Amino acid sequence: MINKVVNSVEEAIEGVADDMTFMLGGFGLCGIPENSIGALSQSGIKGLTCISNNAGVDDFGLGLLLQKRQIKKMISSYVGENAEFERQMLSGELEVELIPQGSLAERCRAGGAGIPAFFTPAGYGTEVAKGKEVREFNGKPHILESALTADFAFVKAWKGDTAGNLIFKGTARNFNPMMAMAGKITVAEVEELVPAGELDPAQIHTPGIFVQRIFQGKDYEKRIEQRTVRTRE
Amino acid sequence: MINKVVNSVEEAIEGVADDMTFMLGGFGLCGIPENSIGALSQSGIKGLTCISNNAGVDDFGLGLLLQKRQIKKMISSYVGENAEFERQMLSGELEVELIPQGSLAERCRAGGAGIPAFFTPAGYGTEVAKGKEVREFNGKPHILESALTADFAFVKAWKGDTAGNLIFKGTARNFNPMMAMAGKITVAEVEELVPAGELDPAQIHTPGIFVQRIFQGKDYEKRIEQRTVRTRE
Amino acid sequence: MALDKNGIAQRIAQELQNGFYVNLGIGIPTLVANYIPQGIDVEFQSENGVLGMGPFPFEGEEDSDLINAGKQTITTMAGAVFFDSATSFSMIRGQHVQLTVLGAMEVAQNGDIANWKIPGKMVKGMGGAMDLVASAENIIVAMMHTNKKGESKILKKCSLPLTGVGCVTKVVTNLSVLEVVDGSFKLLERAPGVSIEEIKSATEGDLIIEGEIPEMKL
Amino acid sequence: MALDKNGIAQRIAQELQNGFYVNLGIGIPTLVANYIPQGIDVEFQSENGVLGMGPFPFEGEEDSDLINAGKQTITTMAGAVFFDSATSFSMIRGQHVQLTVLGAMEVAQNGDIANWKIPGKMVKGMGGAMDLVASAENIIVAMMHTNKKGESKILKKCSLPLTGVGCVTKVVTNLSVLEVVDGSFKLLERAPGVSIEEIKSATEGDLIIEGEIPEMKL
Repeated sequence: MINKVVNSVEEAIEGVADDMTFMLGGFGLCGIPENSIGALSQSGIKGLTCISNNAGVDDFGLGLLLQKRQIKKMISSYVGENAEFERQMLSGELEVELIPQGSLAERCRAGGAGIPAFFTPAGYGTEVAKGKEVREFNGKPHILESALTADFAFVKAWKGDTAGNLIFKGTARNFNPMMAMAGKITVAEVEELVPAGELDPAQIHTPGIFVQRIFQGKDYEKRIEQRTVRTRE
Repeated sequence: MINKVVNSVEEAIEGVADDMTFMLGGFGLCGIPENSIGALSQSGIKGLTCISNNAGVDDFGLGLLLQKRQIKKMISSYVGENAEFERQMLSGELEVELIPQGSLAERCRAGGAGIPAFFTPAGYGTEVAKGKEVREFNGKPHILESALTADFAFVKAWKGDTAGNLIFKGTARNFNPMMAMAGKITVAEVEELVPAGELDPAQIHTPGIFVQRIFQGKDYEKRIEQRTVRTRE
Repeated sequence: MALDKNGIAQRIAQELQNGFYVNLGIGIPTLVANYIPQGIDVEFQSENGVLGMGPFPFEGEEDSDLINAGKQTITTMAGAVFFDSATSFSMIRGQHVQLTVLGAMEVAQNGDIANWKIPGKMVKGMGGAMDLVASAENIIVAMMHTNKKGESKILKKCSLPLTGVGCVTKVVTNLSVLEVVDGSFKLLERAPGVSIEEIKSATEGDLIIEGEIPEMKL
Repeated sequence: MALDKNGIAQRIAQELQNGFYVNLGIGIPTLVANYIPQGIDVEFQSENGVLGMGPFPFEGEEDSDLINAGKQTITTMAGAVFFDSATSFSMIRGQHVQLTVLGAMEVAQNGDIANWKIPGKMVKGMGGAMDLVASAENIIVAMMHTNKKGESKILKKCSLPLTGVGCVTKVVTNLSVLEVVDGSFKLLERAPGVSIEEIKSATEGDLIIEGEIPEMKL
């Protein structure tokens, strides 16, 4: 068994540097690598390009790196709910590239799977297609999209083992598995780290081969963005 | 919940016809849809194009359809261990298209995922690349491969529920999940059919949305092709 | 009388067919789930990674690891599945989802839709909308017929940046049900008590009005 | 004395580095797993869908749902994972597997490899070999230096249909260890007791022989 465990979040982010490209798992605030984001915020590195479906909220998630102006460019599909983000974007301090959510997911997977480019119908005829090759398949126009990779990918799982195998909970899976595939160095933080052999080999979502470093996270806030409930009758 | 259960293998294969294209899951004899193959053999339909990583052995798996000359064309990555196959191929009765295994898997996934074509390095510079577009990415030549779909996909799972959700066992997963995605009608046979709600939603390998019909299979032989063992010391 | 948001959702729910997998966008579309007709089994897909979405949780049972694409806490039904975003959009792009309902700022008579960007305003992003409209074969737009200034959102040509081209099949508004046919909006139904004249005056795009136009049955 | 198959496997095992994920082809490569050096942790990937492959099962413990790419019954180690074929080749194509060892019929001095087809004979197929050689950065070929007729398999140019172009990094044969460098085979090591002359006469491709060529240490 190849052991991927590192003993602290500081060790986990070793090697991060200014101007790098990062991928960060999560959808909204669900399944985001809270511990890694905290350490990146502490690290003070700057000029980052962050690939993440969303950009957090003002005081949580990627909002923490935005507050400190560590991010030069965001690549996302949806970036609402963040006033500081809006300010930086409108003032031109922050570069933003918006990508259809499905193309973002597939481009990350492609980056991890050694597929340099693929055709998708999403975005044809819109500004997303600008400068991209268009080709018809089965009578329908498609655009050529390229793979995405990152210097580091930061993902968050529910359980993980010492071999780097990951299991996600509920909808906290989202972008984490594809980003784990696409990181040159993938750092996984988990709510519960167990010895290799404890997880069922058939029930692993992200095989350890995609994970370079794994650590036991702590103090998870797991904030809820939209608390919607129904009343008991 | 959308109920996908059919009551027999005969009902499951309803609509199959001469000259159709089928996908069949399995790697070697591991994870093959034994019941469906049996019923297809009984059905007497002919002129089939079968997309399957392998072609079974003489008297089991796809060998049963080959024996009855029901297959016009095989699309596979490896077709050894089958004398009747060899005879039909060498005599020209059977058309054979060989595809690199990874490209076969990815082309099936692409077919199910609405990706009409993608670039891969596999096969560049070989006869597999003949007639295919070549393009360089990151200094490395790639070839353009297209998606595969099928009129019917036949897959075999370990457990399934009435909503069509599937769980595979061990290495019997192999091509089954991608082929389930790529079939216009996907027929899943399972060793154990349970009511929806009994399987953990986080532990399903193939979501029921990809499965149109599911049935409880029977009399599984699950033949072992290469019985390799070590002796106890 | 013009419909309210719930009325629009209720009318769209009549489009649900047995066995449909359905993706509901944020806003009015979400309300469709409250009006599933008797005897119709459908499953709701949320593109962040769940199939078989149920109602909101009871208070105190919210799970931060269980949300929909609108980031709202949800529950799941028996037979539900969780999956990653790539698999989710494989379902969408691969046309395994039979019906997509989403909101719009503008719809054009050639089926174009604009729903993600207003030049000069803060752009939040398209989320999964571009994938949904480019892929689905059956796209129903749920929206108000006119904007807050009273201007028609049912147009000859979209003025805003597009989300997708030639993709909308039906539009259900507070005033009418429209079908996109051969480059025009064919008026199928009127909201209860709404006259054809009212619809005409609220519609900038070309309308096809053939024969008796029935009122919606809600 | 020329090595036997086990000797070739044993020599290749010395190329294993700590933390390597390794794909072993059918035949001699499979034997490499028997010679993992002390203190080196590696995991074996089999392209049919398992990572963390273990030894063959004890008699009576064979599981028809647990095989390797050679269709042999296997076991798994702690930390093993099962996955589908698309994920498996994502690992391979995406260069997450650090070392591929496979057999060949011919290897050329430009790194080309032919191992799947002999014109006029029954063609069984390339299986996963084309994906493996096109993707991996570190490809070691394990084979006999000459064929049954005594003809060299280490060539200036492959005569058989190719499996991949310019991809082989090292060749370990019964006679030698060769590295593909700048369009030639650089002789790195001799099998114990095998002379440079023997290697020269068994090699059709261009050989680079610089300085003392050590014997392999097994």
